[in-house]
Amino acid sequence: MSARSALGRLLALGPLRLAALAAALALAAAANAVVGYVVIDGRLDGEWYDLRDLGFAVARLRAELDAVAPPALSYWVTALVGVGGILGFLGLVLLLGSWVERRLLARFQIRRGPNRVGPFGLLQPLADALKLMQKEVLVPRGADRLLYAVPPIAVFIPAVLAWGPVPWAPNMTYLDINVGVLYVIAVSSLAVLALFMAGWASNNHYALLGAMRTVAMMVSYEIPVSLALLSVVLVTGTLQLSEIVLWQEQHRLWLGLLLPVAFLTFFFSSTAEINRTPNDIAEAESEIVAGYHTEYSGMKAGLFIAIELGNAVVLGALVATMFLGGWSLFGLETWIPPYLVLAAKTGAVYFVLVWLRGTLPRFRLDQLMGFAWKYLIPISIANVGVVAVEAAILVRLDAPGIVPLSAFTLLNIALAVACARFAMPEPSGGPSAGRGASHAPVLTTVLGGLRASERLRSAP
Amino acid sequence: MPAGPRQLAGERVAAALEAALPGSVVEVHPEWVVLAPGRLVEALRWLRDSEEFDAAQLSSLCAVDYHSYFEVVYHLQSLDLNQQIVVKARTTSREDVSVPSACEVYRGALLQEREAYDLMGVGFEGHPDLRRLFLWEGYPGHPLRKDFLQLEGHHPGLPRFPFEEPGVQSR
Amino acid sequence: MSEQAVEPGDAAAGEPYILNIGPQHPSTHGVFRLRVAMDGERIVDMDMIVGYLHRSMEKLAEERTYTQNIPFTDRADYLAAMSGNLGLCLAAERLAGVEVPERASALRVIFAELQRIASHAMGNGTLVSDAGAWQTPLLYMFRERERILDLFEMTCGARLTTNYMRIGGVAFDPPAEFFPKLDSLVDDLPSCVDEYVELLAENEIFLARTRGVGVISAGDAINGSLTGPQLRGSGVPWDLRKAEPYCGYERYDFEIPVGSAGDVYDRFMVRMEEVRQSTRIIRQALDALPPGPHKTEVPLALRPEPGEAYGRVEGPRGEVGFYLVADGGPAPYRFHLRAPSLINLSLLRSLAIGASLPDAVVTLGSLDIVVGEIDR
Amino acid sequence: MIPEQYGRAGVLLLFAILFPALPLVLSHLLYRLRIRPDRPDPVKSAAYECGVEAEGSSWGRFNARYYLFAIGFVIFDVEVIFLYPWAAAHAELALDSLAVLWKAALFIGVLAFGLAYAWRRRALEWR
Repeated sequence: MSARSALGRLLALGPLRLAALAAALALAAAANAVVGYVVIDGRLDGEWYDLRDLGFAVARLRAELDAVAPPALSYWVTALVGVGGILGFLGLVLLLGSWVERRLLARFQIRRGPNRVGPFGLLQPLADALKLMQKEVLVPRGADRLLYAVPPIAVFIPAVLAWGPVPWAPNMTYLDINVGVLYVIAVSSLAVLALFMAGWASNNHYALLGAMRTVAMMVSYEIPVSLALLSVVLVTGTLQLSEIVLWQEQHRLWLGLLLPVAFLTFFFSSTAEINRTPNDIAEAESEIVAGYHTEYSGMKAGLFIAIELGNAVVLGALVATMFLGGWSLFGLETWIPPYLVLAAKTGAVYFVLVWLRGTLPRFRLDQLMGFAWKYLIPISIANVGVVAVEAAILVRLDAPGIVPLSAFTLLNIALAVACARFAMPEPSGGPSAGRGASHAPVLTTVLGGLRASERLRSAP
Repeated sequence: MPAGPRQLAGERVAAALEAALPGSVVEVHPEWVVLAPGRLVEALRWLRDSEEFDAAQLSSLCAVDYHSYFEVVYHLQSLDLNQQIVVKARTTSREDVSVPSACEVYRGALLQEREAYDLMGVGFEGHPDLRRLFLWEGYPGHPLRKDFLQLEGHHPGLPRFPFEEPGVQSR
Repeated sequence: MSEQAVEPGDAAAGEPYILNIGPQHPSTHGVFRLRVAMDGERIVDMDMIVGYLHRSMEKLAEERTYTQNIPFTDRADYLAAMSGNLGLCLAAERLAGVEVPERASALRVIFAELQRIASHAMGNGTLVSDAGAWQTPLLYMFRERERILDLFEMTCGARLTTNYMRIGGVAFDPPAEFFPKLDSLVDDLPSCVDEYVELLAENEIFLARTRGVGVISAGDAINGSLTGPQLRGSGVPWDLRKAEPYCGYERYDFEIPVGSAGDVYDRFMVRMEEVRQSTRIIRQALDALPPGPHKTEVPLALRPEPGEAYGRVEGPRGEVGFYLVADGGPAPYRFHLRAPSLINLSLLRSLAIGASLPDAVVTLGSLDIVVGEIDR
Repeated sequence: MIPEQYGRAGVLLLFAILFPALPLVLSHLLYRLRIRPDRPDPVKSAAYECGVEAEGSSWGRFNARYYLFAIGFVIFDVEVIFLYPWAAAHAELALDSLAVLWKAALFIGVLAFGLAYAWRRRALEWR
């Protein structure tokens, strides 16, 4: 077997395609070399054609426009450029993401996933969208028609608005406000309204039950989210998302490592906020069919389904920004465009979400509520206290940052492990619950009824 | 003789029952015992609780239409002693179709009695929730009765069996 | 198991509302309907409505010969057609006094056990789906089920409604390529079971959802006529393959898995363990498969002497019993199928009242119903 | 600087509404072009209840358990939000004097006490 055919077999490609691939790789390498030269040369820095940070291009555009027209025009044009960027990205995500999610789930489930429409089934989401658009829209009789019409649009608002303060690169933030964290919290709690509206207006028992669960659950998990972000703010001393990323970039430390309790709390609680497994009880299909959007059909249902994906991606971006260093990558962001770094981190978080969805069963409502109120909130409050002390020490110490930071990182990781291992409550209230004990069935060849059963039970 | 491998002889069951509850046995057959409807529940409870029979489980309950009367067949199972007992109860006629319910002795009879009531029209006195199980309230007749196909609007299915001479299947 | 669930004076209680779960619901596993009165998440009262799939099989059977009735048993429990076939054949053989060749008995054991594995894969897979795992375990279990159904197809041309057993034996001898495939399947199965147990039985969420949920005590299980894994999960070591061995089960070495708490988790684990035990039985039967005919010749229109017989087998869902009454004619005078799916639901109401909706769904899933068999 | 940024949030909000509205408008357009059917009938527009007619409206008096948590949220979340200005200024204040830690601890203590009280009164039990 020649080396070439072995490679071809590995990649499952014919010789012709292999050659094309090799050529493409060579071309990419050459392009990379050119880019590398330009980057080292420093010729790109701050110029409008610096592709690593599109913020420069927008700033240049703004300056050019300000020179020839009233400032309102440049304001609107740059705003529209930013909005276009965000919505374009979101649209791309919605179109590609559902394909990615279905393919990934299919891989987890030893299936193939969509592979018929277009190359590798890539056009499947488009076909789905077209199909949904031309489906008849049914409005249940007895529904509150106005409130029924609003939610499909209203659920999009938080998912789009939350993209605003996410920094894509040092100068590439659409909405670089100094209260970014508060803004994110405020915006994300809007979704409850839309979902409850949808469930209530449908006048359907399943939808109402889903809406009620949504209210109880999303609202409860909002508090751990706020508390987790509070410790981020304590450490970085700013509410501005771009500053939080800068802090992580300067300290060469991801907040997820420094604040593991906050990180895990935020991640878990956010899965409840966006109705993902294992916390997807608001639309638990085995119990309440589709929850709050049971009654929606056609494109309206499509919007609900799409926004689940949009929420997952926005969560990925927020987790990446707050806890995984955002656009920074330990200096490599001078080479790789920072927005690609952020997209990759977002994708990684999204992958974890899909992985969870493909693996875990779901909790019960009372278990989830108990977990939030009796475990996450106390732990988060305690964590805020610990972090406040640490932040005070950090700011007062004159020692170089690396020593206390690594000490606190190790301490906090140890605390997180302790919380997870020893303080976690028993999730089930059942009499037979007990962690760790063996529960394999007893094997027996004895036969009998109640008496035999009692004998078996009394035997060790 | 067609009998289950671990089925108790009817005579043995009948003798024990007569000794404990005189007058409860109506008819004895090598394989089964026919109980008096009036003492059915009592007899079943005795069979369930007795050390000798330990008929802890009602494994199957089913009704049979014998044209002039209905018969309810109880297959009782002792799990500890691994033996099976078959007892039966008969209605007095085709019109008076009531048999006492075994529900208070065996909860497993809940759905089986509803099924027999629905399909065979046997009334189980004392059943906590005697409604039709498969068919809806108001359905005409009881399909498993032998005269069901003579009801108005119903037609018998196959006229005859394959592999059979005509006329043989008439009962 | 109290029938009275809502304590009087619960200040938080709302108006109970009526919710219909089924007939078209993802977790009722067929056209099965629960009409529940709920207060919030909690079930206050429940009524079970079945019959959507009623075909009056028992009446139809009175118009057909014993052999012609075998396909009906496929369509009763369509996930365990082989067990249904076998039960009817045993009852009819008992009634008519037919002897079965050795090879046929061994083949019956192999197919009945394969069917048990396939059915448990389905039952446990859907149970995990009911607990909210987005079908991943279900699809994994379908992997093995698919191989089993391929073996069925190879042997008798059908995957679900096999119609394979005959009075006096089995319809066909399996083809030559059947045996190596079965061999490799039997080799693979234990590791597959280990995989599922690892994936689910130690999963904290799955434990939280199933432990202590839907608890049936041993006494209730016996009194409620529960059979099969539902009974064994409650700790009662009862298995017809041991109690009343048929088809030579007494020759095979296997054990009965028995749960301890009687909850959903125990029923799940008992099924998982039964797959292992079935694998053992198949291995033994396969290694000692006797040569010879696969069927004794029996007249197509069998006319047993007047009398009655109750033949039963341990199906995947419990005791599949056939009560046949013969009147000397070619068709049974009375044909009654003791349907384990229906009878296992005897306790459903008392289990559901007071439980929360998700618990009730998981409990129903653990009872592993097949609507074709409930309604018949 | 600040009003300008909020204006941008407004623009984003505008487009956040337009973005999902677009497919709905397209869907309506398809209806106008008679591609998408619209033939309502009473059975189709019945509330989905697994294939049978729903019994009663769902707008009844619901179990109050759910609302208790909503009230808890309002109390706790507002308190947490009040902590944010402190958190943002914490580093600077701590540089001056560690007394800020005590003051914050008092506030967090009130929060924790509230939670402990609710826990004690079994308001956190689902049932």
